[in-house]
Amino acid sequence: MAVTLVFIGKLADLAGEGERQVPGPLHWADLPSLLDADLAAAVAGERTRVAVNGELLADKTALAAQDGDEVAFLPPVSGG
Amino acid sequence: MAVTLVFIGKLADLAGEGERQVPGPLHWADLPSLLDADLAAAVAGERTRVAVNGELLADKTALAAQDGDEVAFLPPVSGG
Amino acid sequence: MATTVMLLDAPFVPGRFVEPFTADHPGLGGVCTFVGEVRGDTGVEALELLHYAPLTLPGMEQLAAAAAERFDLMGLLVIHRVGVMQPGEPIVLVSACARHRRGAIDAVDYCMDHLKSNSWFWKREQRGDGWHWIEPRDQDHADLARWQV
Amino acid sequence: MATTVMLLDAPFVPGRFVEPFTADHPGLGGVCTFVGEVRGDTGVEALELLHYAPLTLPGMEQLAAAAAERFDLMGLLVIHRVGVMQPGEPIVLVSACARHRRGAIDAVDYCMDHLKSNSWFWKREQRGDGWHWIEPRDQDHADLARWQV
Repeated sequence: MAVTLVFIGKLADLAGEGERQVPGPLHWADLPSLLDADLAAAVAGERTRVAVNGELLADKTALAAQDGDEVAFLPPVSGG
Repeated sequence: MAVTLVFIGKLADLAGEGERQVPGPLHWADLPSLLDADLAAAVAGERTRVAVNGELLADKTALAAQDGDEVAFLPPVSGG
Repeated sequence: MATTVMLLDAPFVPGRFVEPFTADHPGLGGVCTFVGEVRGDTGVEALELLHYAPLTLPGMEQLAAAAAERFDLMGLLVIHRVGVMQPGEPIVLVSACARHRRGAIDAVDYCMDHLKSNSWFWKREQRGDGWHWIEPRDQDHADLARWQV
Repeated sequence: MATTVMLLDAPFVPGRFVEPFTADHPGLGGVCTFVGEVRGDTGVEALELLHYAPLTLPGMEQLAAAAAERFDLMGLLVIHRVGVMQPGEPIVLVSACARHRRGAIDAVDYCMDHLKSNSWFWKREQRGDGWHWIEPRDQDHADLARWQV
């Protein structure tokens, strides 16, 4: 068991992959050490949203994920 | 040759027919002597329009039709 | 930009017109289509729509031309039934192709509002107690007024 | 009143969905349908639409429920493509059945405005020089603001 990080769209381009497993627990402050600088900066950008198990976080810096959780990093939507 | 009178919708019900031939020339003042009282009243009603050869008359009392013309009496439209 | 206007005196299947109309406009962004049917929920057994040839079709063609001028369209199709119809039969079809959806949707809305209250049709419904002539609903006049800016 | 929401990952023919949808609602007054296609007039060779399953379909279902509550509808169908599409392929279909046309047309307009700028899709276009991520047009945000009353 681990935490699954999901990168969507542009963020998947920066990550070089769509998903990645990292060991839990995972907090917002852990991300800079886990992600390349470009990706970490994009994830921290004000238009990037974060969802845990499909629930959007109102304040993404409150991120606190356990093993088995899925954390998605969502760039601005482009619409249908 | 004559003037063709065309009655649409409710006016055809009152006229008992959809078309009628009358001798030309035909003026507005001739209608009461040519049409039954109910039909003449409906034709004179403010919501009834008159067209000569497919052209609406802005003032139907200016009606002046010749032999060969088609005069249509048009009740309020009900829309499509 | 082509407009096509038709009066039909027999039942029609909307898809038979919409599919080739759409296919005729490659590169479109969107197509909006409205199909009105004879409602069957109010005791109506049949509906008859009368037209007056010298006015009805020219009036529809003027409406289509006005919509084509007002909205940014690639194509506009307006079909109206006349004659006696049963509940469930299509009575009107308006379809607009455009590069962007706003023009397509607004053109359909505009054409329907004008067709419903400002076109040369006379309508009567057959109910249990016979035929009744119909006049436009007040709502139709209110809808039409939206465009008078 | 039933709403149907689907994500499809392969090409679809709009009429195959609209005809049975219409037939499922006897007594309707009108059905309004919008079909958006991948535009082919601007050098776009292909378009890819990505979704995130835990958000995208629930978001569309909430939109359909909001439209059903806001407008007087008999049925609402919302279909969206995902995956790689070629110019000319349908990308979105919204169809609404109602007793009166105003509800059907407004529901389609409302759903399209929200789908275009406020739904969980990410889009990129392939052009001669590669793939480019797309963000909503300003016009889409302006369209959406029309409904915030």
